[in-house]
Amino acid sequence: MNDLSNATPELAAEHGLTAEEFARAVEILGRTPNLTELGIFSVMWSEHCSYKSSKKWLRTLPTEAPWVICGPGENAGVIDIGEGLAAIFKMESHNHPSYIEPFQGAATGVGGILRDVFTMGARPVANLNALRFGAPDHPKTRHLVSGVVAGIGGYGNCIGVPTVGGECTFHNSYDGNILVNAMTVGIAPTDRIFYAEAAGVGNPVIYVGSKTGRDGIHGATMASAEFDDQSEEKRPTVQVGDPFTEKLLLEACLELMATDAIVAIQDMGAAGLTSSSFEMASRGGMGIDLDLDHVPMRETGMSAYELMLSESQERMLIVLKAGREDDARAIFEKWELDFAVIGRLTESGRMVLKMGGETVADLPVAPLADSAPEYDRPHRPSPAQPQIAATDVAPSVGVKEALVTLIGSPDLCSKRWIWEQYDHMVMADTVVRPGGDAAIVRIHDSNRALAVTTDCTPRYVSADPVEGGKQAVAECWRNLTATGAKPKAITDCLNFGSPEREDVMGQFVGAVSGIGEAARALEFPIVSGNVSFYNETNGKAVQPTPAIGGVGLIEDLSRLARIGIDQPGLTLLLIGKTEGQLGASIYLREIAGREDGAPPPVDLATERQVGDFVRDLIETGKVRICHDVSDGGIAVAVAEMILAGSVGVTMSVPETADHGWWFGEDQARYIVAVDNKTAMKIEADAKSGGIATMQIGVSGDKVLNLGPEGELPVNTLRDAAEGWLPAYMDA
Amino acid sequence: MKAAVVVFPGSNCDRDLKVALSQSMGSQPAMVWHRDTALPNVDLIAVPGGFSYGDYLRSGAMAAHSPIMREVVRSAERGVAVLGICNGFQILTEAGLLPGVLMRNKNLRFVCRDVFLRVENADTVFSNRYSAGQVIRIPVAHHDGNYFIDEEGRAQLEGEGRVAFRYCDAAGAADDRSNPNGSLSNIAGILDPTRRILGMMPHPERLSDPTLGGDDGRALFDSMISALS
Amino acid sequence: MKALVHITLKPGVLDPQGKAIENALTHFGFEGVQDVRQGKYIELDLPDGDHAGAEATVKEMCERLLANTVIENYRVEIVDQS
Amino acid sequence: MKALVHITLKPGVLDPQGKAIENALTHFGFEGVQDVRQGKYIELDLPDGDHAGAEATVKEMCERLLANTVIENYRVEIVDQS
Ligand SMILES: Nc1ncnc2c1ncn2[C@@H]1O[C@H](COP(=O)(O)OP(=O)(O)O)[C@@H](O)[C@H]1O
Ligand SMILES: [Mg+2]
Repeated sequence: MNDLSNATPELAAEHGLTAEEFARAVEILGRTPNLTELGIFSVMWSEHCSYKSSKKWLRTLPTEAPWVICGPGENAGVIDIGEGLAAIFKMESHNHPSYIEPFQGAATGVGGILRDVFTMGARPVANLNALRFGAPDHPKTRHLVSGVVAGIGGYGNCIGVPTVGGECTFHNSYDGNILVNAMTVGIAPTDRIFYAEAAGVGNPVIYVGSKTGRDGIHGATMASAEFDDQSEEKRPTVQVGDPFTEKLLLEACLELMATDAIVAIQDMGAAGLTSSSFEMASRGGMGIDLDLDHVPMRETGMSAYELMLSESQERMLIVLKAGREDDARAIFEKWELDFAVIGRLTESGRMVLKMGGETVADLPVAPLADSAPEYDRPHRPSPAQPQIAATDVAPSVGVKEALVTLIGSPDLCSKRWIWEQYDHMVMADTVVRPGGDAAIVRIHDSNRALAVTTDCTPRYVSADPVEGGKQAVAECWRNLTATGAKPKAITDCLNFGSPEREDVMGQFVGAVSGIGEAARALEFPIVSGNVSFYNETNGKAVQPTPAIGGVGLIEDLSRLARIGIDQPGLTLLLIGKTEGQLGASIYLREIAGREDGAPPPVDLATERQVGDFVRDLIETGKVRICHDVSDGGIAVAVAEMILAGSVGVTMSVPETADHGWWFGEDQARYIVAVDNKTAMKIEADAKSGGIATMQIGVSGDKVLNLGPEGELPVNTLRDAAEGWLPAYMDA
Repeated sequence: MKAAVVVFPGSNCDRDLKVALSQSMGSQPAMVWHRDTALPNVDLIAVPGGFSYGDYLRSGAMAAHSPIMREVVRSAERGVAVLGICNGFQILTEAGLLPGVLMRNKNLRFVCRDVFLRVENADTVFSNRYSAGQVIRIPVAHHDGNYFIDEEGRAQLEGEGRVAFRYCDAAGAADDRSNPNGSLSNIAGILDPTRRILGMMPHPERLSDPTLGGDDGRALFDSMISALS
Repeated sequence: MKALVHITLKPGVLDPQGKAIENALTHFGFEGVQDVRQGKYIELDLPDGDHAGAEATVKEMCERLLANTVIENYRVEIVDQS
Repeated sequence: MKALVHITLKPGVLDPQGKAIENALTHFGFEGVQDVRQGKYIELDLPDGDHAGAEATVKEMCERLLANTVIENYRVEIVDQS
């Protein structure tokens, strides 16, 4: 069997095509596809490339705003950040590869998202990563954490883009299927943004970067091994990242982009050569001829099938203006990268692949793209959960013990062990480092900055997908707001189980509607994103995890807020209403050992009102210390403000304060630390706006005094917060 | 002062260094590409941090053998001051301009955080704006910063006052707890016998601007201005 | 006795280090180097004893720690102290 | 033909990787490992030809790039393609 042998229904099935999909392929071609063509169909119609199960719902998301330059559909989203600059960003998952080979899987995940961003003309300025691991006591977890973190650092540190933030939590639903979501934010001049839309009959198609090997040819793994069953050499292999080559590719692309030689450019991601060439042609309504003999190859005897499906990293496909080949070649040779003219654009409307003189594939572009399958999969809403108040949960331990337990728990403890393995300062623009609500990265050579964060609370989403989806967006918006940034737009990475299961599809539909609702209410459009389905092992799906990556803008670096309390005598002012919602809270899980209940409801109008109020306080210089209240409620928020600063706090709390008050996770709340005069002024303003406030403490000393609940030395808190992760990793 | 920053494939702190230098110099340093075979006529050659050639094989090894480094060595012999930061330090040791080697960090992990340094020798073109024994705060960000040299070499460095900086705690105590990478005798930076070549793992260019949380690094660049202009 | 362990990348797996070394060598004017692969070489000192047993143990070490068997192969050799 | 190059740390030179492996092994419950040293193993593909000449060239590569002779020793072996 070879590239040209006819595909069979069995082979199609092995390629993940359903019988109907295969029939449609035959119909489009008017004949049975050969193996190479089958490979191309399977890639273009895969869930990953075609979004066939999610499209219907993604369409409902708000993607526009006056400042949005380019929404979903391109390699990354683009927003206007003023002064002639654009922020370009996206988040992507690399879950399965990272489970198989944590270091390389995570590393190539970072490499891939970086390319998505610089392929549009941006210089990457910040990386983030949202990580979900299995239970800490699961035998595989420790090895996965150390490999993933080393892999993310290994790639980002080498290429020299600071990794400034992210998330890292643990839950047994991820035991057999961790989540590794990487986000990159870049900056480009608004008049130098590059798209992947081919144009100009006769224009040359250029291949640049690394050579193509048999890396990660999956989906079709078995088939390809059979039809050409040689020794191990021939079998597909795990993809290995080469951050050094990516650095050269980045600089070379930016150098070429400074000229006007480029018509279109796209990175080679999953099934690189196929998706990049096909998508560029289809976006531009063009035909494309490729001569595969000219593709730079790392190994001998590679077939057309392998070349088209290879996932070798650090490669780009470029359509140049005819006649500019030599200018481009000179740049890539300077950077010691492969450069090859592998084809031309045509008016045929077909993708024609030649190898060894003969035609190995001939496909109509538009029909293949247009008739890509789209499914409206059956979905069942998740059953509603009861709200849980303090009175429903007998406190097994006092506030003191509970706080020490929570601040030292896997999800809430300090992630210093992780971010100290990431170069988070390279490029010398990191103003607020990891450890705060959002990281702040200065726009080079200016007094303005971007604030960036990733957020999601999977326990909320599984309890109530709609509210959970709303909450993920709201918390992201809140984390940006708490720094004084104006939230601008988001990217998402929707990690779910199998869409073929009604309950999972129900979670997806619910979460997307919640995300859309919140994004609309907060004017926080979704400009890019990624869907990762089939995150499950033997029928057990991960907690629904729609990670939200947010970007905000700070207009004046002298007006920003940090979370650390750095001087005594400041009044802690709680802004926002407290009810003591304990449903699906971290307290309920870690202290009471329960994972039930409804998540705290998100009132988007209130969220926006309180957030805008707080941001204004920061922008007008009244507030420079602020933290949002999220996991673990007021108690944990205050503890985090102490640990990020240098002094303790003496709390003054209402008599009625119970564990619901201390640990409830009611939304739309912030804590600011200001001098008493300012506090009273703020309270007055809030009152007239109908916003609840309460003075909850005063800073000073080296203890956290919990009033009636006794007191905790700051060092006790610090040891708990800083101790868990290093101790766990060294055990 | 006229300065040049040498850029290798994989350098990634070249721009940061340029910014810090020009802030002190009031003019721009020349950026020299590794393929260039000639250096402009300068008072200072700065070799930046990063991952030259991916730091494959050994950190700094391939850069150390590139054509431009031969020029750097020649200039150094003529007395031009040379500053190597992080990967630059590794390159200078691989090129034989400085003794010893930088091995993998003791705990094998990359480390990026602020550390305290004790200024051991304030009588050099790089450190005259500091005072001996002064404790400064500057970040490290490296995987291979574990300085090693044989006993004889160590004794010589110490004896000749060629240890420029030592890792220490806020109070200036250099002990194991304040040692981020396992370096012998907490050595963070060293000088050549002429005191005109400095290699250091910490990144002064990353804390030379109060907006970034501190400017203890700036005095190092200011020192060179006063000494080399 | 000693265990000598060679750990090499599986065929077909990209070797960025090897590739970089290859380029560097060509730059230094060493012609004709066709391919370079870099692996690890680990020596373990073991208490003298039965070779077969030691080999089995060291192989287990490779499986569990020394080698990343997803992308690497290993070879174990037991020799008497030289 | 192939050149097989072993690069090992000179005795007395600190070996963080070796130490770490040693600790990890004891941690995994492998008893009695007395010392671990990690080195590099590099394979170079060369055009077939005279072994002695090739060996000389590869030794020069080691001197100039592959090994840091201040802290490392190297051993070169030329074999015919297997
Ligand atoms: N994987 C990671 N990489 C980098 N920074 C991280 C990572 N995980 C957590 N952090 C940082 O730790 C801090 C706390 O994280 P998190 O608890 O998610 O913040 P929040 O509750 O405000 O969303 C944040 O500054 C975050 O950026
Ligand atoms: Mg927060």
